[in-house]
Amino acid sequence: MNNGFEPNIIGFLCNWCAYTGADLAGVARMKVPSSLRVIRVMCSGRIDPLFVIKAFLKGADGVMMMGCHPGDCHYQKGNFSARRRFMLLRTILDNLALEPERLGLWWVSASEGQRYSRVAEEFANKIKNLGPSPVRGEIFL
Amino acid sequence: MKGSILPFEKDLEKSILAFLKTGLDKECFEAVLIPHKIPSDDNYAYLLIKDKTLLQGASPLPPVIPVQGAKAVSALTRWGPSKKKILAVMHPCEIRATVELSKLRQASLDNLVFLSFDCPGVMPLSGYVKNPGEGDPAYQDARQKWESAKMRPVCQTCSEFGAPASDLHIGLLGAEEGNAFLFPASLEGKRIMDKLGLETSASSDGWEREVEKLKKAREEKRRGAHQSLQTRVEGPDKLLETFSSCINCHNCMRVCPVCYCRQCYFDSDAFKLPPENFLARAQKKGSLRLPADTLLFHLGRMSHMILSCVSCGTCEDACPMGIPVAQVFSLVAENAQRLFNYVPGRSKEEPLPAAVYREEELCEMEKPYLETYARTGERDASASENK
Amino acid sequence: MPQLLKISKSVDEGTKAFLEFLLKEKKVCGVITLRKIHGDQGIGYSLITRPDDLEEALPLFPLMPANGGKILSRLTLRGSPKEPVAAVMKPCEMRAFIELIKRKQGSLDNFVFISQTCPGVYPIEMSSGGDLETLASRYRENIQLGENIPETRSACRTCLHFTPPNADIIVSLIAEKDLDKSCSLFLNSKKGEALADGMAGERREQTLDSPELRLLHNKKKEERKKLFDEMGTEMRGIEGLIRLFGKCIGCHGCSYVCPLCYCDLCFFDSKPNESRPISYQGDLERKGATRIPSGTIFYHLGRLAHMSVSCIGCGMCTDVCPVDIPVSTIFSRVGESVQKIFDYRPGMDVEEVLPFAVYKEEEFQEIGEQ
Amino acid sequence: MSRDFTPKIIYFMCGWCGTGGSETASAYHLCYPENVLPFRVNCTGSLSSVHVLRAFIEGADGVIISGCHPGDCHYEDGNFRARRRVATVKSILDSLGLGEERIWFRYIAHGEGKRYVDTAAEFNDYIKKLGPNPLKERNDT
Repeated sequence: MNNGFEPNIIGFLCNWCAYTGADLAGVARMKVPSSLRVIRVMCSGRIDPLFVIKAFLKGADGVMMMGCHPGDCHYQKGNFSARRRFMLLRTILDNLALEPERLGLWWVSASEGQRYSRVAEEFANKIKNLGPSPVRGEIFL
Repeated sequence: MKGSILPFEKDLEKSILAFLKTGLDKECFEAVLIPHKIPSDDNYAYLLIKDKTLLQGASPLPPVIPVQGAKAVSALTRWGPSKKKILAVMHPCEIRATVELSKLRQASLDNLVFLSFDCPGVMPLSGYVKNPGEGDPAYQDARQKWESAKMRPVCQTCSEFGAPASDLHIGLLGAEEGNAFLFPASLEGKRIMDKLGLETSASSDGWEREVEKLKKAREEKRRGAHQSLQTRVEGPDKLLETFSSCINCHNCMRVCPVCYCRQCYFDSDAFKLPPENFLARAQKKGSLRLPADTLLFHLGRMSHMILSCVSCGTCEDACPMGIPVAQVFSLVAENAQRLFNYVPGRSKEEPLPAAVYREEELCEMEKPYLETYARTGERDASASENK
Repeated sequence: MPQLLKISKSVDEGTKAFLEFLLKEKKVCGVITLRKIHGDQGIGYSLITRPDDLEEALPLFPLMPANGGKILSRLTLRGSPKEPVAAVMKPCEMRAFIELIKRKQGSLDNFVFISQTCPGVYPIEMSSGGDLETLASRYRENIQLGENIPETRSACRTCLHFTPPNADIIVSLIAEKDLDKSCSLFLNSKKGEALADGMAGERREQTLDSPELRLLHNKKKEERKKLFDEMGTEMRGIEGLIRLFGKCIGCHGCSYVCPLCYCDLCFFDSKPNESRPISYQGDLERKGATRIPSGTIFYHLGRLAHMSVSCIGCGMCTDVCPVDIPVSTIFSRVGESVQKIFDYRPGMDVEEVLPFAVYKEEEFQEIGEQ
Repeated sequence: MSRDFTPKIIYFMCGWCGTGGSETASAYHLCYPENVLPFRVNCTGSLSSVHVLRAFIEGADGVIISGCHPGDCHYEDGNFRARRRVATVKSILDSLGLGEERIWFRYIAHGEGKRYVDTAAEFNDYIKKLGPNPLKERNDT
């Protein structure tokens, strides 16, 4: 199915919830795909759309954004902003037919190690099925 | 000067590419910076190429300069010299601008080798992208004849088409049918040629003669062009007429290889004025053009970079209004640079004129002090007259 | 229902007479309008304070040498004028200014706006070397027919907001039958009525809306759909993007003339965006070759992320592009869908908050929960 | 030229010498025309060419730049650099026929009050003879 393709996935994780959730998953020895590279941000609201665009243009096959559940943001409303930015990005990618399905947003709390492991695994499988990003080999960027 | 004959395999571009390929093979350099056609086939872009197979599609002699090569080198080395040895294939004016940028500390020449060629000029960009099918044969024609009204106006009068401060130079003028003349212009160039086993024994006399001849003709042409331009732009009235259609997009500044500032002074807070300022200026004259300070932008930009202006013509290419910016700058640059006997990009060692001075120069700048007007204890005559 | 003031002069002369009236009666201290710059050579905005200088004014000229919103922002960035100033702006310029005010780049105080039902403008390159008089007269003929004018900017031919929502005075142009003889000014606000107080002319109550305007709206809508569909087939995936934006020479002229790109120093011109040698080396190792300077696609995608939500579709960016990239079409197409998801109409109301300055807890609830 | 033309003259002077020259002049009660407006800069070497051009375009009929005598610069070489800069600006204006003769450069030492006043008066007369700067009335700059 995947003919040996190992994707490059970038995850932007909120320091307070998803990142701790990832920690928990690690401590509990849950399975997390090795293709996911995690970048810790202080809040999902800190994820500048440009970070995501840059990740894609540098050849990432998928990008995960993770933040606290609505209402649980450490900074009260960062994740609501993140949600709007996610919608913006998805609309732009969709409009340009740049495979918006390679971008995802999930709410993962600090105690949801299991959920973290599951969504990461699911997303990695989805990307594997999608195959490598067409941006990867482009030299005229 | 001695050099070697570079025989054509199929055509000139192919043989240059073959030369570059052997260079990569024999590790004379690790990557090549060279223009390459873009996928939409109507423009070129600089590529840094390591992979030999990708070199196949490169165009060492592109018909346009989309991005001034100096800007490409600056993007590459502004933050420090390249770790890999890079060979850059560029037009002479691009190499000269790169040298200027290195003096302005916006590019590093370390680990960089330049390959230049006798430049037949390039075509105006906006015309070319509209119809590349027409542009390509016109450019081939110009390469044969060394004279074409379809090239950029500043290219037609350029006399610096020969070897600039490069390391390797390909002479096309005076070469026999089916070959070109490759010679080392620096020790580094010689080293590369030695490593490639290219002899440097052929004489360059024929090339030098032709270059001299064309140079004379071009200088003559430039004098004529500048004279006729001067009649069109001299004086406030005609100058303002020339810049009357300027829409203040600052494209000329953005593409200028020498204008390296991230934020131009003319976009800075110094020009963000309270409304009273604009109103007062308008009231003084009856009306005020907006955006204001158009002439100040052009003259100010001139005063900032004119001594390093290589007259490449990129500014004119980028102007959406077709203002002959490059021609005006070329006229002013020639006079200003003559003042300091400075040719931008001529040598890597020559310092920028604004960075040095000689104590005994420019004595005529001071207005001689001859008359005395001062009187003590009473109001000055001319002052009271003004009352 | 707004009041209609009919002046029995041609529409250009009538508008000019009105501006002159404003200046002479000291109702405003200055007028910002298009004017001939240096005889017939160029057209540009000008701040006119002396009534005599209105002689050369061309308030309704079909050209946009710079987006007026940007000019007003330059003027009011450091405070608003002490006395009223009248600005003759096209609807998209007004909308741009309102977007800029939301970004705290200007102020509406002490401004009166005179706008028009806008039939569109010609691309700016048509003004250089072209004959301005013939350009204007050809335009006038087309307006009277109420048709979409060929040769105007594609952004204008597909513009759906050609009637200004919040101008104080609106000059009616579209489908006016006798532009040579009469000039119709709609006094659209209390401010506008106060301004016109004392101006000679016939007055009556009338709505701006007309079947002709609605017809034109539909025509433009059709053309918009066609243009966007065509663009949709071109902007497909990374290959499509490279085909569209690959020839970009990085002059960033589109951002410089964009009325919404107000930053002093654009992120894409700033230090953090400059690639370090190690970045180029990484790309070189991975792909065997890389574009220098890199970041062409990143610039355009990034600018889309920054301002597509406020894109008012004025078309300045396409006009200044030296390599003819249809920037404006791409931006307004993406902008339309982005604005739709946030239910945002840029430039309509100064009170409407920017989508990225607010959020609603109950929106997009399905996102993030799967 | 009409007699009642009062030129506007901008007098850029070095803070160490030219300004001193004006102080010396005032100590000796030496007068100079009041339409000569002095502007103090710390050193002529710090005077940007854009300021000179701005004065020139926005209403000055003439500009004088006065620095320390060669060799006397407080910063060693500011006046030499200024001289090169003035030469460049004058060359630009000359090439474009904008009247480079309206810009003067003269050295004035701290003690030379008389020279300071003479320069102002002489330049004032000179500009009066030349007439108004054609640029200052233009509304299309």
